[in-house]
Amino acid sequence: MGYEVRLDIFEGPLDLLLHLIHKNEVDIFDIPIATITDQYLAYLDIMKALNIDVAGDFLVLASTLIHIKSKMLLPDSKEEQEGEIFNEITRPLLEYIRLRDAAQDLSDRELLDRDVFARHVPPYLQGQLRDEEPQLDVNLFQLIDAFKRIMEQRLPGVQLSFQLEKWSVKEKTEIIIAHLKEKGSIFFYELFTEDRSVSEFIVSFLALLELVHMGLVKVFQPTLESDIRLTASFGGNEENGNVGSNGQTAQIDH
Amino acid sequence: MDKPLKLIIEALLFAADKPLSAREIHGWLSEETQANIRQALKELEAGYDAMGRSFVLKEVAEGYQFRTRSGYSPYVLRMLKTSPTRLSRPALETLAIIAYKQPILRQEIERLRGVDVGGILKTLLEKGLIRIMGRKNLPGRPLIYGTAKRFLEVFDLKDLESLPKLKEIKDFGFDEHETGPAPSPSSENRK
Amino acid sequence: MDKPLKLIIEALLFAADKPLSAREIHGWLSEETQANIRQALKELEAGYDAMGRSFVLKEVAEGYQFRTRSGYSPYVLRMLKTSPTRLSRPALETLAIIAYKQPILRQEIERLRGVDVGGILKTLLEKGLIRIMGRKNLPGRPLIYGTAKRFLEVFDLKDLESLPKLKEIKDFGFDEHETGPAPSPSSENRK
Repeated sequence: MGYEVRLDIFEGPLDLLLHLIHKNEVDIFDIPIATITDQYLAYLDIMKALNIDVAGDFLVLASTLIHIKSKMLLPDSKEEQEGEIFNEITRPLLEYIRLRDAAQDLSDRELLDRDVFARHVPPYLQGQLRDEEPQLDVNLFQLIDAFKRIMEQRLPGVQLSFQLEKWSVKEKTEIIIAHLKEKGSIFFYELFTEDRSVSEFIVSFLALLELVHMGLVKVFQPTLESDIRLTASFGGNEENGNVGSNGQTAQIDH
Repeated sequence: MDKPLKLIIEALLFAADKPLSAREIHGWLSEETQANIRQALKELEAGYDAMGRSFVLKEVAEGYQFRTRSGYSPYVLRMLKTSPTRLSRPALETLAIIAYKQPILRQEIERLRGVDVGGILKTLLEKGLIRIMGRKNLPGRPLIYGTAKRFLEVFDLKDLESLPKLKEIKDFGFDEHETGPAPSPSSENRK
Repeated sequence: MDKPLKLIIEALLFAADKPLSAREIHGWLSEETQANIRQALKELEAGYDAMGRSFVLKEVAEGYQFRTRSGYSPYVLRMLKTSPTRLSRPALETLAIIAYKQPILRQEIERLRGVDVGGILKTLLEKGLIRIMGRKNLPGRPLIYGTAKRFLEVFDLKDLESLPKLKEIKDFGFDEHETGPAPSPSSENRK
């Protein structure tokens, strides 16, 4: 006798959805949304009950399912509903199956160091004369790792930049405003991508706080996982022309 | 050149630790034409295939490399005492997406797989299977991913074109770029 | 054992990175006697010698090893001379600092690494990975360093902008569920 509940752990929401579709022996082109939604949610409940972290990805699909299920109660045209099910559920599933199969095909090939083996550099050949414009055997990740190592060795704040420019909050606010004028909205971290030192980073941040405080910039986060977004709320693009640093920035000064 | 070209090339392939292309070989044997080198490679490939030894010359990653035949892997693995190259299923799926959809953004991979792939991208980058191709002109300038040459080597592919074709998603007016042989009616059972 | 002993041994010799003795081989093929293995090695040796290929199976001090015939060594050496070399860790770290912090002064690199980098800078300059961008208007007019075009080639980057930013690097590391060769923790309960 096994346990009554055998809990598969699924890689992601699409995996779980496929499992439910197979389990119910239904056609992927004719998914009984109400049933599948209930089972999907029940599964998430079990995961929660077992203290398994339900990743946000699962919840996104859950809300899509609930949304579709609830719409089916409305007197929308049947065609419209079917269209939505197809676009939101069936199509991503088909695409997923297709790529999952492709992954399987890849894995069925004669893989190096699993099924077949190449010669290793014979050491008796190595070291017999070298250089003369040798190529380099490094990859990007080794480089990144090296940089991370260096940065981790250093205490935050001790990082010195040879750039001698000192940034003022005023200059940074102007830069932020210019960015926003150009693009309308930017991501929070974009503010700092050009900062070369901790102090510059801090000045950028202070400038942002200042702008928010004065109501010139709105800050919001579209979803929990996404980065914070900044939008301009300073009257915008009509007066674009030469507002460069006089108009708003004059206010900022104080 | 006092040795037959075919055998010189064989010696190079034998002593190399990566696949060699006709172009690279030409770099070391500039007195020969690339056409001759290419011809010699083809002959070597066919010759080894016919010889029935435990290794063959294979065309892979836009070059040629001697490799053991797959039947011998249990013994070689015993000797090397390594576990065979293994990619987890999520890693393999992510890699497949990148291989077929490149150039591709992380965001797009995540949409297709339905889950976060940050850690997996790191693994694939570390294994040298994928590479960063550049940045997309979008907010945040996201990185663009594609497969690296090592991907071809590991997965026994001559080049990206020899990736097996994606299976069709039948019917339903899918606006996919792969349009293949006659779409059959709906609710297709895949394999 | 479903393959001829001789070919199994051949595959092992082919994939090994050092000479193999009959005793070692016996360790992996314990179902065979050492005498048989020794016999197979002798036959392989004679067979390759007679075949007149560019390489032979040679008995050296520690066992048997495939080696190219000496007549081919000029060609092999030509190839090896241009074979990839690795960068030492200090060199890689220095290069990483220059890549991410350029334009940068030697003094600043040394502050970050905590050691003298004169020799390393020279190596990196020689390898064409970094270049001198100019002189800083400071006492002593110190040199300013940056990466060279070859840096992009070696790391397969389209441009400097394609170097992942620190934030992106952190993103990669964030999701740790994909570290080892084993399937990721979240998936290991499957099957």
